[in-house]
Amino acid sequence: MTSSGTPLLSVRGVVKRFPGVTALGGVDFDVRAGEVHCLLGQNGAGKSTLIKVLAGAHRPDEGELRWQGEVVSFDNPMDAMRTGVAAIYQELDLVAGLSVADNVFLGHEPATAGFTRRAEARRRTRALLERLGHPDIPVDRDAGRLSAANQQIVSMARALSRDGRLLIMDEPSAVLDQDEVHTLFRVIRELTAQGVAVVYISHRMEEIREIGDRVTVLKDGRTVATGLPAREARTADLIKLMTGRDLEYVFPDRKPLDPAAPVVLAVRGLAASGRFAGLDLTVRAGEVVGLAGLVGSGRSEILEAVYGARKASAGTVEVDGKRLRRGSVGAAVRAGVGLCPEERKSQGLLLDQAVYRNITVSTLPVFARFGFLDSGAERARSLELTTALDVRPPGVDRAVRTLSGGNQQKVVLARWLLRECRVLLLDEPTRGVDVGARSEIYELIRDLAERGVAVVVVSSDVEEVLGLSDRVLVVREGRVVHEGPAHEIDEHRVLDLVMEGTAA
Amino acid sequence: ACTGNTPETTTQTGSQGGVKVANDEPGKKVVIGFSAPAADHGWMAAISAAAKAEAEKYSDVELKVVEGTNDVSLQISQVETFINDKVDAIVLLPFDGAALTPVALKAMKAGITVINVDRAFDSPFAARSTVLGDNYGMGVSAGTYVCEKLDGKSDAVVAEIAGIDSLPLTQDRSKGFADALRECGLKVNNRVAAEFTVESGEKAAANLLQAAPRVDAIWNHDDDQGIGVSAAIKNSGRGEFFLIGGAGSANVMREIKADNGLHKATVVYPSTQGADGIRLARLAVQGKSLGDLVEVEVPRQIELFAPVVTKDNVDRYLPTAFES
Amino acid sequence: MNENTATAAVAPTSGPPDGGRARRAVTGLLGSAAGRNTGLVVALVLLCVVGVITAGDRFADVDNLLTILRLASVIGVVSVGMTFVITGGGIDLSVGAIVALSSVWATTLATQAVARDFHWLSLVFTALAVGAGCGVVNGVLIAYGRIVAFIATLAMLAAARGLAEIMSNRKTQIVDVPGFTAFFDASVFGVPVLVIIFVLVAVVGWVVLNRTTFGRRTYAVGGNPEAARLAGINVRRHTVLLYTLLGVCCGIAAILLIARTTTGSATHGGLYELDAIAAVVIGGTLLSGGRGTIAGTVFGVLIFTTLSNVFTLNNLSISAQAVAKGAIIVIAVLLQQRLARRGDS
Amino acid sequence: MNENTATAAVAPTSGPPDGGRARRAVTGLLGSAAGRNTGLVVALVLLCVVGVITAGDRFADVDNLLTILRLASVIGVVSVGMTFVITGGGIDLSVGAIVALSSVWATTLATQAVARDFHWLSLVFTALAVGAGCGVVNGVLIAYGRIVAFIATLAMLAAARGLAEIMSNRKTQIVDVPGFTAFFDASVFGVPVLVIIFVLVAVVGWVVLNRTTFGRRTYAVGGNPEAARLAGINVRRHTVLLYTLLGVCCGIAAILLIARTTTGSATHGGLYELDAIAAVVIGGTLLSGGRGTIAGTVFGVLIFTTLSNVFTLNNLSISAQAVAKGAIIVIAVLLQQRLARRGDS
Ligand SMILES: Nc1ncnc2c1ncn2[C@@H]1O[C@H](COP(=O)(O)OP(=O)(O)OP(=O)(O)O)[C@@H](O)[C@H]1O
Ligand SMILES: Nc1ncnc2c1ncn2[C@@H]1O[C@H](COP(=O)(O)OP(=O)(O)OP(=O)(O)O)[C@@H](O)[C@H]1O
Ligand SMILES: O[C@@H]1[C@H](O)[C@H](O)CO[C@H]1O
Ligand SMILES: [Mg+2]
Ligand SMILES: [Mg+2]
Repeated sequence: MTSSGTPLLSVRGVVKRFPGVTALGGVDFDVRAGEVHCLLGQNGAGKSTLIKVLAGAHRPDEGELRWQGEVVSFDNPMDAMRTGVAAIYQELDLVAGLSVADNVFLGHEPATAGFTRRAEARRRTRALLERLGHPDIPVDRDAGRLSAANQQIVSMARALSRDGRLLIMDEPSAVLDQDEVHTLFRVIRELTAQGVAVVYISHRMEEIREIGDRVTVLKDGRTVATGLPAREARTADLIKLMTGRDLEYVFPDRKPLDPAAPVVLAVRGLAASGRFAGLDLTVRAGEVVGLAGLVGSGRSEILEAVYGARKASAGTVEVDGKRLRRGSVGAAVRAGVGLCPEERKSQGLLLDQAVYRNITVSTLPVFARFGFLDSGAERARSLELTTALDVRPPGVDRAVRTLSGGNQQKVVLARWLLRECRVLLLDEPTRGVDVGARSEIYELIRDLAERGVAVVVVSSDVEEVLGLSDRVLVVREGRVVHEGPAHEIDEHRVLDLVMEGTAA
Repeated sequence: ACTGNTPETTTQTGSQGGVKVANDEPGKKVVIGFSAPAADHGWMAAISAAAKAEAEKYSDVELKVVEGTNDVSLQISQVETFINDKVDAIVLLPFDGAALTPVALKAMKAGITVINVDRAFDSPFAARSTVLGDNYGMGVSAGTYVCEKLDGKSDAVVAEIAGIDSLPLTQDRSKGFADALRECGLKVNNRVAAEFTVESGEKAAANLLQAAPRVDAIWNHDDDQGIGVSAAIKNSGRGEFFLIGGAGSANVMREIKADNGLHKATVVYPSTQGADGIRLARLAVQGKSLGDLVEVEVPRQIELFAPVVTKDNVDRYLPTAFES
Repeated sequence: MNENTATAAVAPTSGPPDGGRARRAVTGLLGSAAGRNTGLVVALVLLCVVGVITAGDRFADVDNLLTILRLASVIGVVSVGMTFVITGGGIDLSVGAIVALSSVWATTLATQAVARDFHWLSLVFTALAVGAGCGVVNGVLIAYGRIVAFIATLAMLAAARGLAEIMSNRKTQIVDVPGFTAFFDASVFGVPVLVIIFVLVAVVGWVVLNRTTFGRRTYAVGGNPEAARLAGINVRRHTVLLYTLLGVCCGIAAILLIARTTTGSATHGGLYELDAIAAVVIGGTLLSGGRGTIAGTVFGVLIFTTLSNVFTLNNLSISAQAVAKGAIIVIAVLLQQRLARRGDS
Repeated sequence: MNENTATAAVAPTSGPPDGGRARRAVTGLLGSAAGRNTGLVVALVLLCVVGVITAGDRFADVDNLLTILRLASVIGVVSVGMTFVITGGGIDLSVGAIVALSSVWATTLATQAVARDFHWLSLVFTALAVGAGCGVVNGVLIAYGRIVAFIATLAMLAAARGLAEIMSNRKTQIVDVPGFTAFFDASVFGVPVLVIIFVLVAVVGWVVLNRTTFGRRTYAVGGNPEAARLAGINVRRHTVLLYTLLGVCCGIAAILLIARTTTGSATHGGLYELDAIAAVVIGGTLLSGGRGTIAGTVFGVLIFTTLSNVFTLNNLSISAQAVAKGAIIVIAVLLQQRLARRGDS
């Protein structure tokens, strides 16, 4: 496994325990200078925990790290950064109230005698953003006001600003669209050409193929394979290593839509000032409609406006022929509309509360008699769903905060599966979800549709939109540029539509 | 430290009196509970300090002092604790006289001698004996003094710096002041309230001096806050008026004596009432009476005199005045 | 960590899904009381031990314990309400002022006349209505006016106390409604009515917070208001309800205080805001919202009241008491932390 | 919203990257003062208009304005420090008690003797050292003892005031150090030294919060402590520094108060915690941390002091003042919100 030369970083027997869980139970792998080393593993396998150990954010309970052969111990993130490790964490870790430039240089501000040199910070930030293909992000804007994708770009700029020798990226592509992923890969190649090592985590197999050199697979907190060639290893083998099962990554069959099915959701002329305008959308019972588009094209805002969470400036939303009061989530919910929001942490989860409470929060009346809750029933129903979605570790009394990112996403999804909606709006439902669980989620969505629910799915994964939907709407800059059955359009055509005009 | 030891009351029970020998002689041991509002200003701090000092003079007195509080509910529970504890007497300076009445009644029913100090209960049965300062009288004394000094000046501007405005005693003082001024055709032109503390006195006075471009006389209810009042006046560079104090601190009396400041007088409001309460409690429990009275029991009520201290009589009061 | 998860921490099995609700409620109550609050229990026990050592029988006496409970009842009722508001992500500085205003309004000559002519309950209703009214105003300013809770309730603090002073003309108003006094002075099996009311409020509070949709939504609203909104909860209305509930608790506290003092006064309830918030926070409720426990709050209240009782029994200098109080607060919290952490793993 | 974004909001061009720092600092200060704080400015102006209408020359008088500023200076200095702590995600209830303890310690007979024999500055240093010491204790309890800030500083409140009472024997300690009094009683070009010190503290505070790494990190520590930690910031040490800074501000406030009242006393600084927090929050600093503005705080302080000045000039009763104060707070905040929102879009 070892090749010539000392590895830049080697990890031996690393163990990390949390109360009640052993997140890492013995991890070994080496990273060489100039390579892109991919980490693969199911949700909860321990990838994020591992990179937090490497970046000094967690102290391991056992095991050792060697940096160019020397044993090192990182007591805090500063130690790791001084040594040359920079990380992009899975959960966006920006300070919402600070500007982009301040965020990029947080902790290592250019300064003279404690006074920040703000012009320099701005200039260098601009340069970094340009390198990442985003000169459009204003360096003085509060980070909290950027879209999730742009925040991810800022996180990357921040990691680059550290001039690390080892760059760790935990699912950086989860919130990016394909175009942006390609820019990211270009930057990664530049870096590796200069001898920087990159540890790259993603659930998207095709990315690993494209950018990776070697692969290490984690399962239940242990290394099950390491140093596999990223391009040659067979997908089926990798999945088997990760899950211990043979899994096919396929979309469920679509039954032909009943042409007589009633229209459940009818949106007419919906507009939100400056974001999107003149949106028409009808979804029949049992139909899955996909919204494709670039990140930032306004899809999330469309869903939010339909749901009443964002005030529309014009247009109407009807559910089962009844018009909803504009800007009222309560009205939408009463009419049977559900929204699974895009940002699980800020919009979706009650992080400190138990899994089952997160799942039932939208469905409480079902479990209540005269306002008194039957928490036994709540737990039981939640457990059914978490089992179906393979949430790990199992059990519904754990605080959601302690789950891995992908498992948190499943919890949000479970909430809306539990609530038997007439209309379900899903914004990036599989973000951060591993391959195994992904097909289970697809099945569940299909099941719902078959039971007569009208589903709208937004996803930046074009393959997913096409594979899952009956009908597709392509959105560009707040306008629908194409609408038609999903089987009549392919990925390239969608990308062309999406990109048109943006090149200018 | 006894500003309030006016001859009428305390000399007779005091250690100089001829009968004191009999009264001061150690008798049956007396356990006294003492509770007062929070010592959030100098006068109130002096009250507890004087009570404690007084108790220490007697070998037959055991004093229990509890945390001063402005929370009536807490003060009630302190008294309840004294009752549970079966103390012999309770000296109570209530934060709010009416609110502490029920529990004082309960104590009396339990056979405990309750001595009410400074702020009166609203039931005559709630205390064996009551020691009161004359708050209305203070206002009258101060107002009368102002009238005398401003004799005939009908356009005179009079200002008042009151204490904690939500206390009945402050209202009594203000009423007495206004009533006395009315007698000579004057009125309170500007009035502010402070909180009996130095800091609040400075703040209130600073604003007051801006509100009234010309003043002839100011009555300040409390000499502790008066230190702040004086600081504010000094800062404003003003001095066209004279100042009357309240409560009677040694500081202010020294200034009156030296006659080098704006203070020309102060109205005594004894900070020794607590100490008097301790003595009365002891006597009542031991079944003794006030020495110079023929009466064989401790009286029901003692209202202390509120004399005006001026340059002419300051020597009489200075030795017993309290230090801020 | 809220009380259910606490139960889970104590008994890691996720429990039979069909277990009886009542049984779980009881285990929940005890489990959380003993488990998550070990530190508080230990601190309280230590305080009692100190009480017994320094004051012996005088401390352990039933009458003394009832005195502690009676003292705890007024601020306790307010603290239970405050637990809801803080768990729901808010804060209320106006509780003391609301208690004052309710007490004054309920004891004006007019109200008392009605109470005598009609029924003494009209006095009670007046206090509750005034409390609820103030709570509604707070809630509306915060939820619909979008004024930060701290500022909105600070404004209410000033306004309600000022109004109470104006109404009462800064005089203490004495209650003379025989039925009222008789009812609240009574005891049931030796337990004063005041204490019974406090216990009732605490138990109802616990049930509502932990066993009802309202309670569950309170956690959600406090933990992540945006997520709660997107989950279909009417966050604004819920916020108004929370402050109203606290207002009603202030009304109840006003009644208890009127009963205890036979008076209504604009000076009642001074600094209750600090005392209540302190009890809630020391009990383990997060000031930032999303986590709250009624049991912890009750322990917090008991710790503070027992502390002052022990001090009262022991004749310490007033200033020394303050210094000791500071030290004891720190020790209690450190204890709670260490023990709770150990209980976790 | 911090002051930088405020600048951006006012002048949407992102500015020449090489612009002079001083110039930008000035534009930043003014821009934020006028832009983000429009509502506060309007509220203050309205108050002044009311002052002029109701009290005429007596209000507009230079002496009166200086009186307002002098009254603002003590609480203003504390509020500037409080802005840092709150922006950094904390809270401090002990500021008033620390002011009291510093004032007492700096005016004991012993300290005054040293001050007279040696140099009056030793009195100043004593106050600063005591303030800093209390701040360090607060910070350590919070950052390393992991005690919630509310509770830790509540404990400090009790302890420091108790200690001040013990030291002073609850007597008011009069200052008799001629050099000290002379220095602080002076004026420079008609502006009292007290006011100059307040202005200095505010300006330094603004620069530190907005133009130094310490300030940037304060926002980060308050806005997202975990992100700050991951960025390599020593969050605990930073927290200790924040409370120490506030402690020093309390020391400065104690000196100003000693100068103003010529005394040190355990009763000084009563309820400063509420006043300071109110000024900070009304100024637009988020109680939950991460956003803070010194300019807003200064406006907050000025609004409150002007309010009480206008009331006094008009001879209003305290109760009426309280009711009006409540209403005015609400109006000021609503105004600020509406105007800030309009400025945004
Ligand atoms: N702070 C924590 N406390 C308790 N358990 C934790 C904590 N952080 C992580 N875990 C647990 O450790 C395990 C590994 O989690 P980790 O986040 O490393 O997974 P992951 O491989 O990154 O998954 P994903 O692909 O979903 O991001 C999970 O079981 C998770 O629940
Ligand atoms: N609160 C906000 N303030 C300012 N700009 C915003 C805000 N929210 C969204 N935007 C901007 O609006 C645009 C549309 O964002 P939106 O999240 O709807 O896009 P999207 O198509 O859903 O993309 P994604 O896949 O990232 O969710 C983006 O350019 C984003 O930067
Ligand atoms: O509290 C008050 C004031 O201190 C006053 O100065 C004297 O009377 C007391 O009751
Ligand atoms: Mg992860
Ligand atoms: Mg989106």
